[in-house]
Amino acid sequence: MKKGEIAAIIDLNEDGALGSLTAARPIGTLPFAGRYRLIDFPLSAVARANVYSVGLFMPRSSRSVQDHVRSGEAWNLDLIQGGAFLFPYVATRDYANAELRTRYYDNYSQFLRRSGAPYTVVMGARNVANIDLAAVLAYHKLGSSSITALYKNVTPNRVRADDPLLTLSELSTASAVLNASQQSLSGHEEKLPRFMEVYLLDTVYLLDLLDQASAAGEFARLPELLRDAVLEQNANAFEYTGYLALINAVDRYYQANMRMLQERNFQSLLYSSIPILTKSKNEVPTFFAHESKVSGSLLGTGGFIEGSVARSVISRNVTVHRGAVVEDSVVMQGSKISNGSLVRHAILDKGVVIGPNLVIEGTAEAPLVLSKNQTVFKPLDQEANTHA
Amino acid sequence: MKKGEIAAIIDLNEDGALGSLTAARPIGTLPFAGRYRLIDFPLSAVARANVYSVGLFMPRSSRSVQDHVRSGEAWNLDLIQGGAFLFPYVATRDYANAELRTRYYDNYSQFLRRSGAPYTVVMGARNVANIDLAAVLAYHKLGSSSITALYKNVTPNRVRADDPLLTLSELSTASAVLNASQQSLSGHEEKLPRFMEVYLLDTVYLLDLLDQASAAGEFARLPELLRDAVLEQNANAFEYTGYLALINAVDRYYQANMRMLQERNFQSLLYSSIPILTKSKNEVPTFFAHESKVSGSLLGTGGFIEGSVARSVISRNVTVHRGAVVEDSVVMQGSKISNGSLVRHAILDKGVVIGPNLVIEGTAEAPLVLSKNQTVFKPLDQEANTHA
Amino acid sequence: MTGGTGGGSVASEKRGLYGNRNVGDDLGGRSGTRLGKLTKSTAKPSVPFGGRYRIIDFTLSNLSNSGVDTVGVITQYQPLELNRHVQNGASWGLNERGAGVTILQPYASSEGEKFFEGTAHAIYQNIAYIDSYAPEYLLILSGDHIYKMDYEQMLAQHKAKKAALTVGVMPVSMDEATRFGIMNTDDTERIIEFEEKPAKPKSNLASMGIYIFNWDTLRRYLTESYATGSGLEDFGKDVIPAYLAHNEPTYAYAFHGYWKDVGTIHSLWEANMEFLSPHNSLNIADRSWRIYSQADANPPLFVTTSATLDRAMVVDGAFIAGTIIHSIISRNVKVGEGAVIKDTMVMPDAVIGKNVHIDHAIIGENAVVGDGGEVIGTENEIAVVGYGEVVGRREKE
Amino acid sequence: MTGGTGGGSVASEKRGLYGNRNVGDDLGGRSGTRLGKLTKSTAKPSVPFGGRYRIIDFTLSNLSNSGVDTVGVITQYQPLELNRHVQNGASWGLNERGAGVTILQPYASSEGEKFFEGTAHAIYQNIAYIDSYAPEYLLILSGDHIYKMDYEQMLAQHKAKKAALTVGVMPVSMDEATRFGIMNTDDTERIIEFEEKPAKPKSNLASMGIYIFNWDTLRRYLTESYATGSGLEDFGKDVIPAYLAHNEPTYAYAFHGYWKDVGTIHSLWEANMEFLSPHNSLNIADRSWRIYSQADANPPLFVTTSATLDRAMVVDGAFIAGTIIHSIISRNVKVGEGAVIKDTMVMPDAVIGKNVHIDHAIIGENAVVGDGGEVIGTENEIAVVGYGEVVGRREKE
Repeated sequence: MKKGEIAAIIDLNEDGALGSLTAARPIGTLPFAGRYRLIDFPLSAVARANVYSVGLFMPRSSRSVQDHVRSGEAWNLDLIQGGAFLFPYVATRDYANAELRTRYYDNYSQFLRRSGAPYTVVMGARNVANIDLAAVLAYHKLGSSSITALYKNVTPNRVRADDPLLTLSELSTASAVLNASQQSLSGHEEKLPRFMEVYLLDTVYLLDLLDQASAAGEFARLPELLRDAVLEQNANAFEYTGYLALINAVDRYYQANMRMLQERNFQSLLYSSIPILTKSKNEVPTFFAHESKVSGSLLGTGGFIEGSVARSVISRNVTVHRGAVVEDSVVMQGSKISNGSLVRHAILDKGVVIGPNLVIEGTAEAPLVLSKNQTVFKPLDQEANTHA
Repeated sequence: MKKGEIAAIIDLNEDGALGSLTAARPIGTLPFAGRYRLIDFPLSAVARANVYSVGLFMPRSSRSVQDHVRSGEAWNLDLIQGGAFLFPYVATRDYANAELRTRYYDNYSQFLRRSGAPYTVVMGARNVANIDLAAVLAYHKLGSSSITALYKNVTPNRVRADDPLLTLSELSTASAVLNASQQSLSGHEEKLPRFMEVYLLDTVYLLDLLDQASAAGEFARLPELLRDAVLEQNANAFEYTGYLALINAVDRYYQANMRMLQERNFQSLLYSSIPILTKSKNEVPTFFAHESKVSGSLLGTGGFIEGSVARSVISRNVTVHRGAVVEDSVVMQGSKISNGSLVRHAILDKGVVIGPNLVIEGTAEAPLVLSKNQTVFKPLDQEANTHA
Repeated sequence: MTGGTGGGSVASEKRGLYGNRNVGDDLGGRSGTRLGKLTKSTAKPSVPFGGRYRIIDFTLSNLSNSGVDTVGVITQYQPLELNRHVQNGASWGLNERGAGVTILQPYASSEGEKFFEGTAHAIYQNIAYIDSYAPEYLLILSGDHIYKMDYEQMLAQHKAKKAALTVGVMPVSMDEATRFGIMNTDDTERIIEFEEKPAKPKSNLASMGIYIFNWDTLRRYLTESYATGSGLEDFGKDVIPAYLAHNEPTYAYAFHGYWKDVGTIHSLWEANMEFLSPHNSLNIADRSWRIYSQADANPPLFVTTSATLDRAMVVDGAFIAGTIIHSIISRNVKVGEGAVIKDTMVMPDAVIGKNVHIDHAIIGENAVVGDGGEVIGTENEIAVVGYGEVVGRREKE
Repeated sequence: MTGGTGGGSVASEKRGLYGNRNVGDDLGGRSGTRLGKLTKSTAKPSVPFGGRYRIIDFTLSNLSNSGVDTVGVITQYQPLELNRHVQNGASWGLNERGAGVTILQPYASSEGEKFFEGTAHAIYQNIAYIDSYAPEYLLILSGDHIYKMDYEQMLAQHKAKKAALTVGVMPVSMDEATRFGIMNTDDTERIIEFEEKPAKPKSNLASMGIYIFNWDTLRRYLTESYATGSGLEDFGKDVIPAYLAHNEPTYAYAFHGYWKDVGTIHSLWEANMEFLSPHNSLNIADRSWRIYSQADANPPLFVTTSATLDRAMVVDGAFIAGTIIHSIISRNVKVGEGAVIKDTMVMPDAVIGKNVHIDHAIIGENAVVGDGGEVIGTENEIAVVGYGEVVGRREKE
């Protein structure tokens, strides 16, 4: 595989119902596993495959993406051969305007032409995985279709009504992408091919699709175009077998973090042949005081732990004061839990401050979410938060 | 002057009636002097003053800005101490929405707070100058106002009705910014203090202004806020004495380029104590063939000159074929002029191709403008272009 | 500044400062023997410190925070790891165009081949490099001290005193003074006498090996001395005495704060233990004077259900299944179940097996302590496992 | 690849390639005398070429375009300018994390101090550097040739032939063959004999000084030879003969295209004049194989009304008031009114005064030819003005 053989489009305009967690940030910059943002996973796959040019199609709230990606240096996207190209958000209402519609497709086309790459991968950030694009490309080259779609076989209990599935044929090709609710499932399937919302395409084919779409009278976003292409073309179907988590709901986000506490998953996602690269911060080491208790947890740097932490994912710069207990929770950077408080089955967004001697408790199925910079100094009106 | 003592806001949402030249790019990325983009001038001033954090407030067409600025490396904006922060365009209609209005001010405030800089410079790109911000800061510190405004004394014939002027008091302070047409001028002034649309402020004062604006019921953009602040506060008025060109009309853009052909102006703007930094391109040297004639001109690299060039500004990668004549013109990158053609008093945007044996001619007052990638193989309908 | 000859690139006075690392006993090809095995294959400034740093990070961060933007790092002993760590200085914000960090190693010229024979000789050999920036002042530093210092304040005093040389000094106890180079000053901070490790010190101002020189003067002293065959090789031994003998205005600048020479195994261990204190006097967590290090992206720290952490400093990439008591664990260190690590500094990428017992030790980078292994030192005799060294039983593959 | 021991960072086979510059006569501290004054204060690879480049740009661009991402640049002669030019390799896209360009200079170790005594000895001294990337193949290059070559194709042949060593060769005329190291091959391109500058060449395949080695094998040859006191110092003189003597599979890879050794004043001048041809066979303007150089931002070229340009190559930053005929003018060169420059290469930052006459010359960087000065050479005796040299009357300040 040559360097620069693939160009990448990372579309950050993804849907998901994560309440306050995605109020001011796109899914792509959600913190994950105490150390990462979701966008690190596609960017790392891309870095590993020597992709020179990455087009980032920005969501409405793009500041957090820009802050995180910056020059793209962490993923080798600051080389003269290419770079990270950020394309501004275009609001849906603008597509009524034919000129803006044309510009939407033109942004993709120009980026692809300039990249000079014969293949293009299109990915999002809400499917957390560790994808070896070199293997996908090799598979794509063997396949007969100009488009390859990635899926993972999952047990039916891990599929929800609006999860996309591939409709697979005998010949390892996919004839459609349909949500689970649109499929006629027998209910006796042992596994279902959950679509990972990742495509690898011949660039010339993708350019054709964009040209056709630009000429068409009505607007369709890139993901819709690609779904239609699978239907028309039959896609090569590539089975991914590594760790996968789809982050499109609060409970799934919570569970995906909790699954990282199992050493097997941790190793599979973070110590595979594809190193997960992220922007580094200059933080001091985390200090564990005398009489602190920490067990079965992940922790970032810069923390100060005097209390107890169990089965939790703790980002950088978190303070757990003496006598405080954090269990089965996700705590994002800069949060502070004061002495004597209990946090259990909760997600604390960045900069949350919990005063002393409080109980912050959700359930494993419906974790309590505290929003960014929320300060809690008296018992919560829990109703308000569980539905946040 | 300490490093990082100033933060910079470069507002690229500037007005100007440059027709097709600014149809797909903001004024900030207009090519200038065969080598630069207008935004290079504020960015170079900022680099020279060891500014760590630069907020670029993006125009609607932001791709050319992103392509040019990239990581900001050329201007030392890729240091860990700061960086170039790109803030997306917000359409005017959005300001009807109170939340988006708040976000507008909040973008500025957050950027300023994070920079940690005690002073802030606010600049645009349409005033081409070579500003020593260290001198401005020293002056600002001596002044009694929290805001300093920059002006240059120009002869009245160089002032147009909508050019902004400072209203100066005896004490070298400015009590207002008003367009020339709003001022009661006697007509006998020898010089007029043309405002350069550059402010230096105490950052805490600017944060106050933003907070007040955010609380106010109606929307005002930053430039309006600052004009009002001059009115209320009296600004320190700093006189700039170097080269200045205001680029807000086609003829002014043309003349500003032509003035660069005078060695004195060229030296003053480009060989002062502030080196003008720009993104470098790996181009081959320009080749001048046998029997080529070049006189009184500026040329970029990568060119191939077989014909005649006189009194013109030629960007990189321009081809002038045998027998072709280019006079008194501005030719942007990648343009080609075929054999036997004459180009005079014209502005050729990027990638213009002129076929053989044609005459492309405007006047010094109304140069003919050919728009980007325009291909001309038969005599032009000149009417259409002069009003472009 | 050099009267404008620096030209357009000299923005502020600080741009005229140069940090040059002079590794006393690394120069001349000696192997920094006082750190023993730890500096067999690497230079002392690249020895890991505090879980997340290398020793030189403190000096480089001080330079960056002080606004110095042009830094030459002089080295000749096993520079590979140091070069890789420093790279282009971007980790410390020292990557400005036309400035930045340059590694200065021995080289050959038309006059022949020469290794550096001492700290001052190394400067003499790099005159062309320094001249290319036309500085007015040259700041000379060591790269093996742990401290936070604003060199800009020292420069301000240097200018105010119109000094030719300013020497950074630390007040120490009179007992300790016998181990240092001691500066005897008059009422105006002017140095009137310099004594190397005096038996009976007259003052308690110990040289920190930090100098600010007027470059013109130093350049003249160096070129004249080498032209006449009496080359000034070392700053402490040769240059300061020459300045004093010629009555050059030489002043002391007193520094107050945490400062530690980590030139021996014991002092390195001790400095790490001091660093471990949550309220260490270095104030490492102070965000107004950050200590930067090379950026790297490791997974978060994984603490298993069998782990115990008691007064421990641990960083990302580590995997802890054992018990850590009053110790520092660096990045990517694995500690197996049942292992007990006490009063110890474990350097990056070390692997500590199951049921290992470590006490009062320094474990080198990439070292392996096999299952059930023991590494036991005492406060007076710190145990050391060298870089990549394998002790105890090997883990099963 | 080394069977996976390279670990997670080895993405493609190309990552296992290393470019190492071996500057034949720069090593051992000799001053590249064949380029005379031009290499008094700088290494040959950093000599300017073609108005916009330095010689090493061609090799570094070839490496980047061939997909090599880990490059060690071996140097010991006047490396300052070369280091500054190469920096972190970003100008050539060679700044990948975990890879990139490393300058390898002489250093001291616990075994003592050693300058490089030849090309192969330099590799021997840097085994630790190379091992740290665990490559399967090592590409060895010179940094003083002007050419465009895809090393990936050479590697493909190396692998297909299962070679231990592949040598890049250029077919030359039989006349010229007497000046080169000549490879005599069998029908399968296998090298059966190597003759250095044979009086009666048996073949016309001249060595280009480009080698691909299997690292394991080369490493063994080097360590064993130095262990037994018979160190292999030079690739041409020692290593190739040893490989042939031990019957290691050694093949020639024939390169077709423009290739020029610019090791003498005359060949440097000639290569520049060839480059000047608008349709030079190097095809410099081909965008599919770009030659990159260090980025710098100069003002555009200024051509006054008194200038004449006739078969001239000129770059940005130049200021031309005189007449340029069949010459190359580099960045920031000033040419005064009435000056005539013919068949000449002017290096960056030179100042040519008014009414100067220059013919068949190379003008060094920062040189000054004062008003009315003359620098006249002939095709057989190119005139040279050295770096920073001042000839003719000085301009008035």
